[in-house]
Amino acid sequence: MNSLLSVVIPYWGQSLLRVLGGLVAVLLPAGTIVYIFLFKMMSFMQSRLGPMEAGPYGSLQLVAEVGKWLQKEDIQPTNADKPVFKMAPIIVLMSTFLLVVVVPFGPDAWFTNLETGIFYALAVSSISVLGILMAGWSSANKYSLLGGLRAAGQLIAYELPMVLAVMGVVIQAGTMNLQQIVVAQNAGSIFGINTFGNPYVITQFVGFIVFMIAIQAELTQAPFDMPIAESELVSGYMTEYSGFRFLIFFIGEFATAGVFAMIASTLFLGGWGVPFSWFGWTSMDSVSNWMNIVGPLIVFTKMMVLTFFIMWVRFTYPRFREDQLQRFAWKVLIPVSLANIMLTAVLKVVF
Amino acid sequence: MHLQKPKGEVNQLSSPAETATSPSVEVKVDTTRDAMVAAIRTTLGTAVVDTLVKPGDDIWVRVTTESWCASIQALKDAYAFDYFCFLSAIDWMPSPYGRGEDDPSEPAPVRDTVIRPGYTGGDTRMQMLVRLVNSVTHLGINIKADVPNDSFTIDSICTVFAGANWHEREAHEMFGIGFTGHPDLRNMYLPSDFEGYPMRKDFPLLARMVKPWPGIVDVEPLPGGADDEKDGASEEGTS
Amino acid sequence: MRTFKNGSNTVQYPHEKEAPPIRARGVIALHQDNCTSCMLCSRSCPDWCIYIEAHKELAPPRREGGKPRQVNLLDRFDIDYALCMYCGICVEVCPFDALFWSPEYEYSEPNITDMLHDKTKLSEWMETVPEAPALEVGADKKKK
Amino acid sequence: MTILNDPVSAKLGNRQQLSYIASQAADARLNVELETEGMTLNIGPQHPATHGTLRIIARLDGEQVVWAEPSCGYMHRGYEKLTEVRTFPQVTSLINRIDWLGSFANEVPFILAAEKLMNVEAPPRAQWIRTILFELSRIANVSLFLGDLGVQLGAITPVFLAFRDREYVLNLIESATGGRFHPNFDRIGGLKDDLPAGWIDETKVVMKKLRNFCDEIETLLFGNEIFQSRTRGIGVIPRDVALQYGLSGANLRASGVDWDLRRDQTIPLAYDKVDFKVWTHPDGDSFARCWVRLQETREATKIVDQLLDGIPSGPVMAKVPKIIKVPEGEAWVSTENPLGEMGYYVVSRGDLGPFRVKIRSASFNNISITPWLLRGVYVPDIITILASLYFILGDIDR
Repeated sequence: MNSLLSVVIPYWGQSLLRVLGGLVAVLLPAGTIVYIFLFKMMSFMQSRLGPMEAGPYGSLQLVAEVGKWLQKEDIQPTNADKPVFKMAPIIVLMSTFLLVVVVPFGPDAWFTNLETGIFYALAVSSISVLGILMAGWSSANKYSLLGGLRAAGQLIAYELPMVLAVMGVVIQAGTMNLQQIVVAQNAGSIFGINTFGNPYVITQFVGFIVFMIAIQAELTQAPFDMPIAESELVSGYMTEYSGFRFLIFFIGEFATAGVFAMIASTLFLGGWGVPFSWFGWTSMDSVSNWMNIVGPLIVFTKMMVLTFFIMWVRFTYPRFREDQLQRFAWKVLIPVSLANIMLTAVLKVVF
Repeated sequence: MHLQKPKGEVNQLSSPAETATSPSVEVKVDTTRDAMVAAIRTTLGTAVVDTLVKPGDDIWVRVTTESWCASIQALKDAYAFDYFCFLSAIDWMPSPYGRGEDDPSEPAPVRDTVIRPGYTGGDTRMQMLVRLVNSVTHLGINIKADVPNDSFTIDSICTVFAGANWHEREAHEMFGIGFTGHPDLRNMYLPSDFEGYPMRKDFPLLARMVKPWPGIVDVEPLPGGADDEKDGASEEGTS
Repeated sequence: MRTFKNGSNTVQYPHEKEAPPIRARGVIALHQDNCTSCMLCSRSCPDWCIYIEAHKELAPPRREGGKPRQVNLLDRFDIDYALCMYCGICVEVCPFDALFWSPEYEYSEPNITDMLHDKTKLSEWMETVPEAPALEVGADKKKK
Repeated sequence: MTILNDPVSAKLGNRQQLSYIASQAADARLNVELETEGMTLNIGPQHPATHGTLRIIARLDGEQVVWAEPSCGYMHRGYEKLTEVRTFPQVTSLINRIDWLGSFANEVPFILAAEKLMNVEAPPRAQWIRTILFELSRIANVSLFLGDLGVQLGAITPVFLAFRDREYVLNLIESATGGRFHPNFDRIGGLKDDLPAGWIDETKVVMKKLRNFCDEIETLLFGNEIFQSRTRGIGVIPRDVALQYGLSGANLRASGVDWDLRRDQTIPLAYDKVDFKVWTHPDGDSFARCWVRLQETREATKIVDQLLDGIPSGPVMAKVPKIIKVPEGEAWVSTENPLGEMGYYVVSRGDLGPFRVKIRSASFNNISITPWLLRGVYVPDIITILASLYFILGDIDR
């Protein structure tokens, strides 16, 4: 970040800039996703207009929504154990911010360039399970207990296929550092034709599908939204929350959707990079400086495309029953992703 | 009241004008239903007290209280009346309150308190009513039985038709009829500590007691002068 | 996705209003001078929500020299729309055609006591009463 | 519930059947070892899954229901007592509030019972219009079921489609009868009024819309395999249990009983002048019930089209005295309501109002089977089974 403006910023300045950048990188996509997909796209699919009153075309609806939640009273059920109850939403949101830290946005525009980037991301994403369990257990209400237990079962069951799907990418790229993965994708070529670089979505298509399904389950979205099944558990582990805490949960849900989509786009669609061959770059350092500005925009658009698919599936599919859900995870996704790893390993050796 | 309806002659309960003006069915003899009633009479024998067949319409059979469960079981097995339509009770005592539309200023009108049962007669105040239908030939039959006045209990047909469980619970809480052999006679609709049986005719309907009836004509007469005829002349002709 | 393109057909209530069909039973309108306070409507109302008080008066005779006619004049004719269930029995039973249906539906009130419309308010609804719609082609023309 | 020799589950296809048995056996073993004491969960009166206020007390063992019993009565309005203090015209305005989705369909059996007692027959045109409005209220009722089925299982979109298309039908009913939900259009001896001008071809247009709504729902909901896996083989009701509990309507036809009151009994409506197919399904599970209802809606649109073509002209009201006094006697009439068989046992003593009216509503019997049906079922399946039985609270509690 510091070489960006070629002016020396003291170290505390950098970390402040990074914090601001992190906030923007998480909240901005979350807000746009909520607005475009949840309000507008869903209502158009259901032949209605969606919120029109707030703002010219319903654009200020988001602000109205946040305002509403802020002034709502923050109730805590009497026999809920207070500390756990208060901490739960913060933990869920924390895992999202930790996740965004590792996503590269440009040749130099990254928060941290961890060597073991993807490994760290997967570890952090399982923290949200703890948050959800705490919420389910602490709100002393049978429904949220059921919701919390279901969520725990589901998230853990679907982390395995996610990890295995990512393994395929790691094997093909040869490194765990996200920056290198991006470079490998854009600089590489498929059997010599390098007009499109080598986005892993083509070679790792099976891994891509498994990863997207696992994300759908990780975010407890529609086909897998047993924990927040409206028709049975009212709203699962979030039932007892209201006011600001519910706002954190809500932002958490959509922010994680955005961040997971970002990670998926870096892993499979070539992250911030445009295929290098278009600009004649050969390697990492030959990428020109303006890419640091354009990079985040590219990541943003790719993220929107992937979120569009997630939301589309979310609005049309009924939900699984949780034993079918588990059966689908263990009996279908994991063997498929294992086979994918074997295949990539063999191909890696051959080529 | 007990004579079995002879062929072709309309039972005296419905006004004679009925056969004359009924366009669809003149005095048609309903062979299938009469044959069914004859067959039932043979199988159930003494249990059948009275039967009535309305041509092209329905069959009513009244059985004795003791043979209630046995006759329903027999009907289900012998004639495949396997569809349980509903079970209910009728309280034949005319209600002492009328429709709550009497003018308080005038003396309460006298109401008949004679208990006159409907089709196929009956001598007690409460009567059980079950309707079974044959799911293949779609022939329906209404079975009635008297509930003894003193004890208001009859045996339950839960064993014959599992569906009767809820109906009997409803009849119990609405009419106060006890069902021997019913698994759990809790209240269906009313709170468990509700005393009194609402559907009995002598249970007052408070909604009509609380508020005076706006339909009572209160047209003040002319202030003196030539009001010779009775005031409120336009009151008779209740709609 | 198919519904995505054919857009929405919800009506934005505060801006555009959807006109209810002519026969919609919105509110009951009273034609005051037709009413002879025979109380048939308040008798046959299932919810007991029509309250009528009237008094007798001498009206000028129809033909000159004739006996002055006795006529009931309405003092109070209220319909309590909080109780009313819009069944339409009163409109139908009125022998002097004093009550009519009008498809007006925007008369909600903040507190419930205002739902008791007195006879002046009921007469205001009169203008909103449409004339009877033409009947379907096969209908028998004679009025019942 | 023995699975193998049960004729119904033989049709499940042995792969599903084996997986069904395996899952049951696995859970049974699991329960034995854990011996966790159950948790009583009551799916309370205010709950999104119940169409109104029905409380289900369920004793759970983990996710599985050990014992479940619906307790109703939150919507009890005491109809049978009210009918005893009202005159006949007043009762019709009361009656169409029982099943408030298909409300015209409630009035018809009561009016027919009163007409049977008075031996009056409505003129042919009135019968035809009654049948058309009957089928329209069926479409309005069941189209909401199809949308609502999606919501119960989690798919959000179908319900908006259902409401959009249902609006057209409600507008039709309102323009003809004056009331969208409570038409109150039926009188003893005929109808209150005739159809407004242009109503017939307007209905034809709406029927076309309804038909492609049915196809849309068929592909969107019934087509996708998650829906099928959630509803096939769940809540299986064999034929004789259905008869014993007095189930009626689509629930009965889904268990293989070929019985439709519109075809199998002679009532003075115009059903005999229309040919329509009665759909049955051998399986008797939740999917069968939903599938039968979908076909019935499509069939109803065809019936309305045929009726609209052949409607006779003539008076709408028979010659009936202004103040109706029904002669003494008892009558039972039941018709094929959208929810099932709805019937009225009217006892009249010859004065202005009925002496006793027993209202036999379809949902009361349809729900009385749940204690037997919900044993050993998962929590989310309670909702699927209740959604597929399709009851309305007003119908149960009267």
